[in-house]
Amino acid sequence: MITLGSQGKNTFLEDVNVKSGANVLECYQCGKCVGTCPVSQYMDFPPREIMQMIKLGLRNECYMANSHWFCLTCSACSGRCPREIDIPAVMEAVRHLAIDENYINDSKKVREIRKFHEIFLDMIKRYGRNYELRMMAEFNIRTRNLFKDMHLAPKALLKGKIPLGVKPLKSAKAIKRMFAIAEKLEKNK
Amino acid sequence: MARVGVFVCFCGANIADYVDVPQVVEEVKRIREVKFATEYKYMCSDPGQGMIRDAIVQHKLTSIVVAACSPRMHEKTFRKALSDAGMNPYLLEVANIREHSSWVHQKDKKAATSKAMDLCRMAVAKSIANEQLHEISVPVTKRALVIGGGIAGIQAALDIADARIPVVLVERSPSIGGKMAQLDETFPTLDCAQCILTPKMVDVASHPYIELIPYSEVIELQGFVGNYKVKIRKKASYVNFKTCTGCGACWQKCPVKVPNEYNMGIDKRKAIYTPFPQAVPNKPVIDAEHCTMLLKGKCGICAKVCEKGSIDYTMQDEIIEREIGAVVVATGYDMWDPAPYEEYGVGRFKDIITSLEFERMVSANGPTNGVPVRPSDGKVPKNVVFIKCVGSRDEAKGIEYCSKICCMYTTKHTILLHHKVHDSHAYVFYMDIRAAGKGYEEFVKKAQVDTGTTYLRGRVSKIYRKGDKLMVRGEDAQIGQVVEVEADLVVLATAVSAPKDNPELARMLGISYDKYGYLSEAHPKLRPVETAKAGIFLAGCTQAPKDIPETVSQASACAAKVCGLFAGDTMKKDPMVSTISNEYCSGCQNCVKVCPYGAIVTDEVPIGYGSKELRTVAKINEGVCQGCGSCVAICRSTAITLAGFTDPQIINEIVSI
Amino acid sequence: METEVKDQLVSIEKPQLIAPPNWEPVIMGILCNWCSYAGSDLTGTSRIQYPPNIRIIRVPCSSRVDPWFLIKSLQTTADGVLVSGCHPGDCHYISGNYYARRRFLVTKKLLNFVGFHEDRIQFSWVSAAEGPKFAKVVNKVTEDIKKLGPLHLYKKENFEK
Amino acid sequence: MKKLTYFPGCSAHGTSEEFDSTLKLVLKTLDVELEDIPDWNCCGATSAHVMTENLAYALPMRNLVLAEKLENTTMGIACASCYQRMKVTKVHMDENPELAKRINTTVVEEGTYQGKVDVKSMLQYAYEDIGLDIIKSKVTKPLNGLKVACYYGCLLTRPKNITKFDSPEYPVSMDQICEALGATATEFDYKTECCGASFSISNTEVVENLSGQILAMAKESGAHAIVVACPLCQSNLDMRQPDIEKKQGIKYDIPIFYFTQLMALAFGYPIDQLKFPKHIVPVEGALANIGKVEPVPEKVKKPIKAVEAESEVK
Ligand SMILES: Cc1cc2nc3c(=O)[nH]c(=O)nc-3n(C[C@H](O)[C@H](O)[C@H](O)COP(=O)(O)OP(=O)(O)OC[C@H]3O[C@@H](n4cnc5c(N)ncnc54)[C@H](O)[C@@H]3O)c2cc1C
Ligand SMILES: Cc1cc2nc3c(=O)[nH]c(=O)nc-3n(C[C@H](O)[C@H](O)[C@H](O)COP(=O)(O)OP(=O)(O)OC[C@H]3O[C@@H](n4cnc5c(N)ncnc54)[C@H](O)[C@@H]3O)c2cc1C
Ligand code: SF4
Ligand code: SF4
Ligand code: SF4
Ligand code: SF4
Ligand code: SF4
Ligand code: SF4
Ligand code: SF4
Ligand code: SF4
Repeated sequence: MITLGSQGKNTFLEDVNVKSGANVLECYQCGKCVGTCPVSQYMDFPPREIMQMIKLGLRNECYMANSHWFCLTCSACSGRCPREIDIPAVMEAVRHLAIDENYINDSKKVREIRKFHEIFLDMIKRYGRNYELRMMAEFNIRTRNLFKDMHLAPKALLKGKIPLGVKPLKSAKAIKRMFAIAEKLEKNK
Repeated sequence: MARVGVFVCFCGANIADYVDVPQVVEEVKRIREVKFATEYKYMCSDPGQGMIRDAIVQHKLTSIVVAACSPRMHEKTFRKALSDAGMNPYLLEVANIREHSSWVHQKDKKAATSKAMDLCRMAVAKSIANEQLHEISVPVTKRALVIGGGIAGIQAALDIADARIPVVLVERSPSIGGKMAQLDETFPTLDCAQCILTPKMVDVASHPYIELIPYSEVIELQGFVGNYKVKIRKKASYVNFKTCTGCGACWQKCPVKVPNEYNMGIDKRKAIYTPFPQAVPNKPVIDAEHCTMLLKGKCGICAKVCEKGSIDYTMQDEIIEREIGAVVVATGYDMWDPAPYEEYGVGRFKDIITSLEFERMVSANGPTNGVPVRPSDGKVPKNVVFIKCVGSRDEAKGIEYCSKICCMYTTKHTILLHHKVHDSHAYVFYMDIRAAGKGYEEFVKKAQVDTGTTYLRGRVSKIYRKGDKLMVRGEDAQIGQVVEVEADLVVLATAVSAPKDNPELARMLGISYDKYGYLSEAHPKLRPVETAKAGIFLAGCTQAPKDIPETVSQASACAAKVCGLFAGDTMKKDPMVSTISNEYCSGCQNCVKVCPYGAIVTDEVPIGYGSKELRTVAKINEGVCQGCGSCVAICRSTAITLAGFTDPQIINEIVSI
Repeated sequence: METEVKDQLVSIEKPQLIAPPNWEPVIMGILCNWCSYAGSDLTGTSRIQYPPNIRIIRVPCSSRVDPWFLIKSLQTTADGVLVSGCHPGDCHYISGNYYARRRFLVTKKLLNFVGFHEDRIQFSWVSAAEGPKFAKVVNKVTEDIKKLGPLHLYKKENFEK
Repeated sequence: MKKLTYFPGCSAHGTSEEFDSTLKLVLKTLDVELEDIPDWNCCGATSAHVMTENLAYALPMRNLVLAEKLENTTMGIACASCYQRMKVTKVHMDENPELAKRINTTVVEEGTYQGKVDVKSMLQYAYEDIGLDIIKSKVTKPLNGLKVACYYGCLLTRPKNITKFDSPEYPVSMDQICEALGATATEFDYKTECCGASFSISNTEVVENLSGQILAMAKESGAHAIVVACPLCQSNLDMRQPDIEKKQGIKYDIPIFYFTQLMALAFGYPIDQLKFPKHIVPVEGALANIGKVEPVPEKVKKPIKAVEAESEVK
C-alpha cells in the first residue's frame, strides 16, 4: 500500500517537469503510449504508469524502475500522445535524475544496458569514434558474458562487417577536452 | 456646482483586506465636488443600495460614484438604485477597485490604496460630466429568420410559428431534416429517428406561419434588433417547385450517378434527385455540377419524361429579401475528418468506417438494407471494434474538447449491431464513459449487460492488417496489458466539429465564434442561447456539440426568447448612442464609411437659419447605432458625441489622476 | 536615484526636470469594454498580480480612442499609455478595432515625430479570456516606461478642495 | 555538379560499408559530389543522451561547426541514428540560443555555432533535393517484379517536429523511390515500428522479438525483400535473422537491402560492386524475381453491394 499526503509538496513532479520541459500533469492516462511503445512489455512500469507515479510523487519507485533504461527514445509514443507529452524526454529526465542522485537499479538487464552505454561513450572519449569490435569485446568482458553473440562474430568478421581497427581522430585531444568540459557543465547544473 | 456622492465598498474582505477603505473615503472627501462619502460592507446588498437611495435624497446629490467591483458586475444594480431614488440612472459611475486594484495588488496595500484613490477620483471627475440619458424605443418587425433546418431549426421554427409569429426558414440543402434524418434509432430510448422527425418536417411544410426556403443561403444581414433586413440567395434548382408533383419519373431515368451524400457516399444517387425519400420539400433539384445537360448541353432526358414540364434548364439563382426582427442560427455541425489518424490506417484500410457511415448501414432505409457490411468485400462482420474519442480530446491530432454525444451513440451502436447481427461481438475502446443525462447511465448499463460487449479502457495505438482482418492494438489500462483485437470492421466515433463556414457566417451576422468555430453565446451559464448581438440567438450544435434532447430544449428556449422580444410593439435600447451636431458637421462623410452598422446616413439642411440653400450633413439613426464610437474618433470637426463616453467625460478621467 | 528625462519634446519644454526619488510611472490604460476590459477583470478574478502603475479607463471600443486622449494623457498625467482592444476579427463592433489600430499607428508616428519615445504609447490585443495575458502586457509596459523615466514632476490634482 | 557535405558516421567503414559505397556509386550517377567533414567525430549515437545531456549535444555540435566551414548549405547523413542526433541538436540549438551558447563552450577549438547548415538524411536528400523524376531518368535496369517492404524505422521521420520530413506513421518517400526504380512497394504496416535499435548488443532478446515482428509483417505483405535506410535497422534485421528464425521456427529468408543498393542496381552498376556478399541473409532468391511477371489474382474482390437509387422510389 502507498500512503499519500504525508510527503507535502510533490517535488519529484517539479523536478521532472523542469528537466524534461514536459508537463506530466497533462497526462490523462489514456494508455496510447503503452500500446505504442515497442518495449513496454519489458518495462517494470510502462510509460502511462510512470506518468501516474510521477504525479503521485513516487520518486524512489520511479528511479528504481527499469523503464527509463529500456526506453529507446524512439519517439513513437510522443508522436501519438493526444496530449503531446514528450514522453522520451520525461523518461530521460527520470534517468538523468536517477544517475545524478546515484540510484542504481542493479538488475542484470539494466546493468548490461548501462554498461553498454558507458563503454560506448568511453570509446568515443578514447578514439573520437566508435570502435565496434573493441566495443563488443569489452561489453562481453565487462558484463562477464564472454561468449555472447560469439556465434555471430566469425561470420560478421569474415564478411567484413566488423572492422578490425579504427582510425582515431586527428584531433583526439579536442574530444577529450570536450568531454571534460561537458562533464563539468553536468556537475554545475 | 455638481454634488457627488461616493460609496466605497469593502466587498467583505475582498477589498478591505488589500485596500485601506476608510483612507480612500477620507481622500475622496477632500475633492471639492464630493458632498458625501461613506463606506459599507456590501454595497450591492439591499441595505447598501438603501444607503445610496437615502443619501441622494438627503444630500441632494447630482451624481453618484460607487467604488466596488467591476461595472460589468453590478452597474445595472446600482443604476436601478438611482432610479428608485428618482435620479436618472445614467448619472452613476463605478470605480472598479476590486478587479483592478485589491485583487491584483495583494502584496502592496499602500499602492493598492493609492490606486483605489486615483480610480475614485477619475470616476468622480467623469461623473461630473455625466448627463441624464433615456432609454430609446424602436419599432419591431415581428418576423423571425431561422437559418438551418436540422432538428434545432425545425423545432425553433415550429415553436415560434405556433405563437403566430411568421418564420422564414432557410435551409442550405434541398431538404430539411439535418443529421437527425440520417440516424437510425436514437438513444436513450431507441425510438426511430425518422418516426419522430418526419411528422415535424411535414408540419414545417404545411404550417401557415412558416415560409420554408430550401436550397438557399443567407448572404447578407443588415440593420439591428427588431429591424433586420436579410438577403437570401436561392440556388437554381432547375425544377419548378410550383408545378412539380414529386412523381420521380425524372430521377428514375436520369443516367448520371453521383455518390449519395445522404448515405455517406456508400451508394449512388442521380444528378436530379431528392436527398432521401421522406425529404421536405419532396421535390427534386438538379445537381449542376454533375448534370451533363448543364455541363455540356447533352441529355435533357428529365425534361422529356416530366409530364408537368417542370424542368427548366435556364433557371438562375435568385436573391430574395425579407424584413425580420430576430434571427435563430441553427446550422448544426460537421463530422470531423479522421485522416490525421495515420496510425489507424485511415484512408488505407477500407474496413474502417465512421460512426455516421455505420448509422447509415444499420438504418432500415440505408444503402445496405439495414445490415452492416465490410466495405472491402461486402461480408457481414462478426467482430466489430468501436473506437471512441477519435479526434475528440486530442489536441495533437484533433480537437481538445469532448464531443459529448459519441459515448452515447457508441453504446447505441453496440445494441444496433447486436440486433442486426446476432452472432456478432462488439469491442469498445474507451477512455471514459460519459453518460450524464436522464436515463443515460441506465441505458449504458443495460446495453453492457444485454449485448455482452467487451469494454477496454484505453486509446487504440495502432491498427494493422493481418490477412483480411484488422488488428487493433491498444492498452487495456485496467489490467495494464497491451491487447490486440482481431476485427472484421472498425467504427470510429469521430468528433463533432463546427460547420466549416461558421466563421464566415458569424462575420456576416456580426456575431462572434470561438476558436473551434462554434458560435459564441452571450454567457455560458446565464445567457446560453443569446449572442452578444441583440436579437440573434443560437440553437443546436452550432453553439457546441449536443444530442437531440439538448438541441430541442435549446431550440425551444430560442423560440421563447424570440417571442419575448416580440411581446411589445416597440423595444427598449441602451441610450449610449452617438448623435451629430449639424452646426459642426462639415459633411465630409468620413463617419459614414467607418460605421460598422451602417447607422449613419446623409441629410440635407439649410446652410443658415432661414436660408433656402441646402448643404449635406451626416445623421445617425439612433435605433441602429450600437455606440462603438468609431465615428466620434474619426470626425475631424468634433461634430459627434457618444452619450456616456463624451470627450469631456474621458478627458476629465485623464486629467484627474 | 536620479533618472534623466530622455524625451526630446519634454526636455525642450522643461529642460531641468529631474526624477524624484522612488519615482513610479503612471500609465493610462484605455481598454475596450468587451474584450480587454473584460480580460483585465478576469486578471482580477484570477488574482494574477501585476504592477500597480496602471489606471484604467473604459471605452466601448478601441475605435472610440481619439488621438487627443493619448496626447492629453502624456501632456498632463501619464508617463505612458496603453490602448488595448479585441483581437482582429473578434471586435464586438465587427470592425472597430481595425480602425483603431490604423489610427493608433498614425498617432504613434506623430508622437514619435515630435519627440516621444515609441515605447510610451503601446497597443495590444487582449481578449476577454486572456487574464494572464493582460498581466503580462501590463508588466511589459510598466517595465518599458520605467526604463524611459518620468514625463512629469508632479501631478495636477484638479479636484481638490 | 551538385555538392553535398557528407557525414559518414562510424558504421560507414564497418557494419554498413555497403551503404556507404553504394551511396557513393549512386551519387556519382546523380552528379553529386560528396565532401566529407574533415576530422568528424562520432555523434554520440544512442548512448550519449542516455547518460548525459550536455555531451549528447556537444558531440553533434562539433560536427555541425566543422560542417559550417565548408561552403555547402546542406549536410547529408547516411546513418539514421547519426541523422537524428545531428538534427535534434541543430533544431534545439536554433530554437534556444542560450543553450547553444552553453554547449558551444565545449567546442573550444572549432569555432562558434551559427546554424548555417541544414541537416538531411540521405533518404530525404534523394527524395527532396534530387527528386523522383531525375531518379527515374537514370534507371537503366528497372527492378520490375521485385516486391519490397520499405522499412523506415523510428529515427528517419520521428519526431515529426524535428525531422519535418514525410509521415511518422506511414511514410512513403522510400516506397516512391523504389517504385521509381521499377520495384513494387508492398502495403506494409510496420514501416516505422522500432527494431530494437540500440539494444542490438545489450538486450538481444528485445531486438529479436521486435525485429521478428517486422520480418513477419513484411512477409505477410508479400515482400521479397526489405529496404532500409539505416545501418542499425539493417544489422538488426539481417544479422539477427537466423537467430530469430530459430526462435520462431519460421524461415523468412528476407534479405535486407539499403535503398542505395537497389538504386545502384537499377542504375546499371554491376552486381559485384554492390557488396551483396556482406549480407548474412543471401540476396539471390529475392533478386531472382526481377523481370518476373506477376500472375493475375484468382478472385477479384467484389465491391460492396449497394441498393440502387431506383429501388428507393416509392
Ligand atoms: C453517428 C451519430 C449518431 C447520433 N445518434 C444520436 C442519438 O441516438 N440520439 C441523440 O439524441 N443524438 C444523436 N446524435 C446527435 C444528433 O445528430 C444531433 O444532436 C442533432 O442532429 C443536432 O441537430 P442540429 O439541428 O443542431 O444540427 P444538424 O442536424 O447538423 O442540422 C443543421 C442544418 O443546418 C443546415 N445548414 C448548415 N449551414 C447552413 C447555412 N449556412 N445556411 C442554411 N442552412 C445551413 C444543414 O444543412 C442542416 O440541415 C447522433 C450524432 C451522430 C454523429
Ligand atoms: C456541490 C454542487 C456544486 C455545483 N456546482 C455547479 C457549478 O459549478 N456550475 C454549475 O453550472 N452547476 C453547479 N451545480 C449544479 C447547480 O446547483 C444546479 O444546476 C442548479 O442549482 C439547478 O437550479 P434549479 O433552479 O433547477 O434547482 P434549485 O437550485 O434546487 O432550486 C429549486 C428551488 O425551488 C424551491 N422549491 C422546491 N420545491 C418547491 C415547492 N414545492 N414549492 C415552492 N418552491 C419549491 C426550492 O426551495 C429552491 O429554491 C452544483 C451542484 C452541486 C450540488
Ligand atoms: S499517451 Fe500521453 S496522455 Fe496517454 S497515457 Fe501516455 S503520456 Fe499519458
Ligand atoms: S520513446 Fe521510449 S517510452 Fe516512448 S515508445 Fe519509444 S521506447 Fe517506449
Ligand atoms: S418528373 Fe417532373 S413532376 Fe415528376 S418529380 Fe421530376 S420534375 Fe417533378
Ligand atoms: S438533364 Fe441532367 S438531370 Fe436531367 S436526366 Fe440528364 S443528366 Fe440527369
Ligand atoms: S462523448 Fe465520450 S467518446 Fe465522445 S469525446 Fe466525450 S468521452 Fe470521448
Ligand atoms: S455521477 Fe457525477 S461524478 Fe459520477 S460520472 Fe456522473 S457526473 Fe460524474
Ligand atoms: S465625420 Fe464629422 S464632419 Fe464628417 S460627415 Fe461625419 S459628422 Fe460630419
Ligand atoms: S457610434 Fe458611430 S460608428 Fe458606432 S455604431 Fe454608432 S453611429 Fe456607427
